[in-house]
Amino acid sequence: MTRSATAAGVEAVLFVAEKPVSRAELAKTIGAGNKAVAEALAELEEWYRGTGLRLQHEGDDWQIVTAPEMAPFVSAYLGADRLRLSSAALETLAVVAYRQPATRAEVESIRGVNCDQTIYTLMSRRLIEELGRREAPGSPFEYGTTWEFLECFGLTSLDALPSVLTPEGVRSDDAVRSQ
Amino acid sequence: MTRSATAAGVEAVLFVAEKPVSRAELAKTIGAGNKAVAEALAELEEWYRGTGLRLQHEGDDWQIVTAPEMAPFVSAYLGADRLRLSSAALETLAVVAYRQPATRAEVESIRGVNCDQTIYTLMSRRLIEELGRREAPGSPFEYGTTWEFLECFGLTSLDALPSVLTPEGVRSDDAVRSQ
Amino acid sequence: MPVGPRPPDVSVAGFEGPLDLLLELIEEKKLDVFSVRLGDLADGYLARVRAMATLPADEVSAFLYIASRLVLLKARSLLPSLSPATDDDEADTEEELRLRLIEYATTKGRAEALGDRMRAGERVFHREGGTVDLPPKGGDPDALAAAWLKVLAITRRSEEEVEVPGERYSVEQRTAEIEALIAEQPAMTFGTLLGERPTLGYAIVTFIALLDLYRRLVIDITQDELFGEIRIERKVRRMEGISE
Repeated sequence: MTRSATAAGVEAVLFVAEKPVSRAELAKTIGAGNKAVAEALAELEEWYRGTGLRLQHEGDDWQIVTAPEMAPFVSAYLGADRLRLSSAALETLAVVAYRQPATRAEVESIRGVNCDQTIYTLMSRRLIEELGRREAPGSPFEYGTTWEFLECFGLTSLDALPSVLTPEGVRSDDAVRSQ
Repeated sequence: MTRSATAAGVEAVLFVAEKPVSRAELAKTIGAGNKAVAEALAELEEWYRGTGLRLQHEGDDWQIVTAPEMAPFVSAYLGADRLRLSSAALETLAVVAYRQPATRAEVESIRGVNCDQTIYTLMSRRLIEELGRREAPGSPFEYGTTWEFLECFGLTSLDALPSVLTPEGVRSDDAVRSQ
Repeated sequence: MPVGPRPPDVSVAGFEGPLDLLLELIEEKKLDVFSVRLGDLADGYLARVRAMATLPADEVSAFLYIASRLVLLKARSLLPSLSPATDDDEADTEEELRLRLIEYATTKGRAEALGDRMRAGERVFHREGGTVDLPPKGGDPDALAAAWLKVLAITRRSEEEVEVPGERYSVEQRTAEIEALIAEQPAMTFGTLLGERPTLGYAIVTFIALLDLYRRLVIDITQDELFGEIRIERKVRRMEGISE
């Protein structure tokens, strides 16, 4: 009934991964041999039979997806007319929307926490995009919101973003831009 | 060995959800009754024992997360930092976690020192949040713990907070509940 | 995960606060928090506060508050006529302080349990998603604005917090100053000791120093009426050669 420790480790990593992961990367992350990882993947594949999940691979890249039979439920959930973002992702989106163009370092310094994962999520939802590189040390990417973002939030343009007043009554976007 | 169809559906929906989903929303999405969903969640909880995943909930909102024992692998994959808090911050967090909702004055009266700094530290790490204002003189903010808190401490729910004996030998959680 | 510098959480001389110091004293002496006479701890407590090199001004008041209550409890046990004026004055009873100590001990135990979990590092992770191909829809601009406001509020606080820590005083240093002064001048008032426009921290450190000198029988403190001027007098040593 119990799974091997390697299979549990592979499952956890694939669960959080937002893109397919190669067997070599899995082996490196888990600290296991290629053979053990191959066995773990076979074990998982077997295990997911009859569950809501399944293991999918293209060549040597693996990912967990929902089982095709569950498609009606998944689209009922995702298709509902409501944007679903974690509160972390919503905060990151707010920073990018009000401050664009913003680099990852700027977003992180404003939020005070690492934003790698949320930026990736927002990019894959096409709510934000890379605008180009800033002419600054390290040439960081600048991020901005997309056309889909305006569409999703029902905004005619960025000027239609709700204006937020700071406690001093300054419009927050002005306050930040003048910093 | 096979899961019920409801459990598989619940699993698939929770897998694609990027934020916790309430039992009522699960029921509506799957087209099942509340009771069937409750049973499916219990089934999943049991099923995940010994795997790389586990079920977490706060009140009635549910989410799939990685198992705490897998933290080293997942952190390695995501490049996540380890949480570090001073013992002062941990004390403030302990008061908020076990007594929530708690105001700043309550935390300070228990700890006997000013807690501005530690409350700020915990807020900026998203471990606690303002829940709203209490209807009392001065309308002070009430604080509670977040999902991030449950995740950082590997707790399946607030019921899983470590139970500590008070000096009287009473289980502290009982002591709190009887208040 | 934090990025960038954060102001450190201050803890004084290894203690998280005055209640922590008091608990430590009880543990060191292997006493029982339920039965110890708290007034008996006044001397030990003041000695510890005195030994602290420096205290940030805003923390001093917390230590002073407990010190003054311990001294009051001690005085009451020596002079039973000093029993509380009214029973409403619940804040002054020994039981109230004991309950606070017990509650703090519980909190400390919980904090340690949380700390153990934190150090074990067994956190969990959720999925952020990302494998979804459907175009996003149904965003709520107000929710977005609220998230922005929340981030702004936290950022603003971090800017406010970067103030330089205020003045620091040493109780020991202040005690030595007053002791030298009283050796030259047999009587003075609290007001003169404070001088013009004292800061709160300075007043508190001066007051703790006086409590300490009083405990060591160096001075006498009198006050003729409530809120009247506090007079400080050099204590006449009845028997020369007695040291503490």
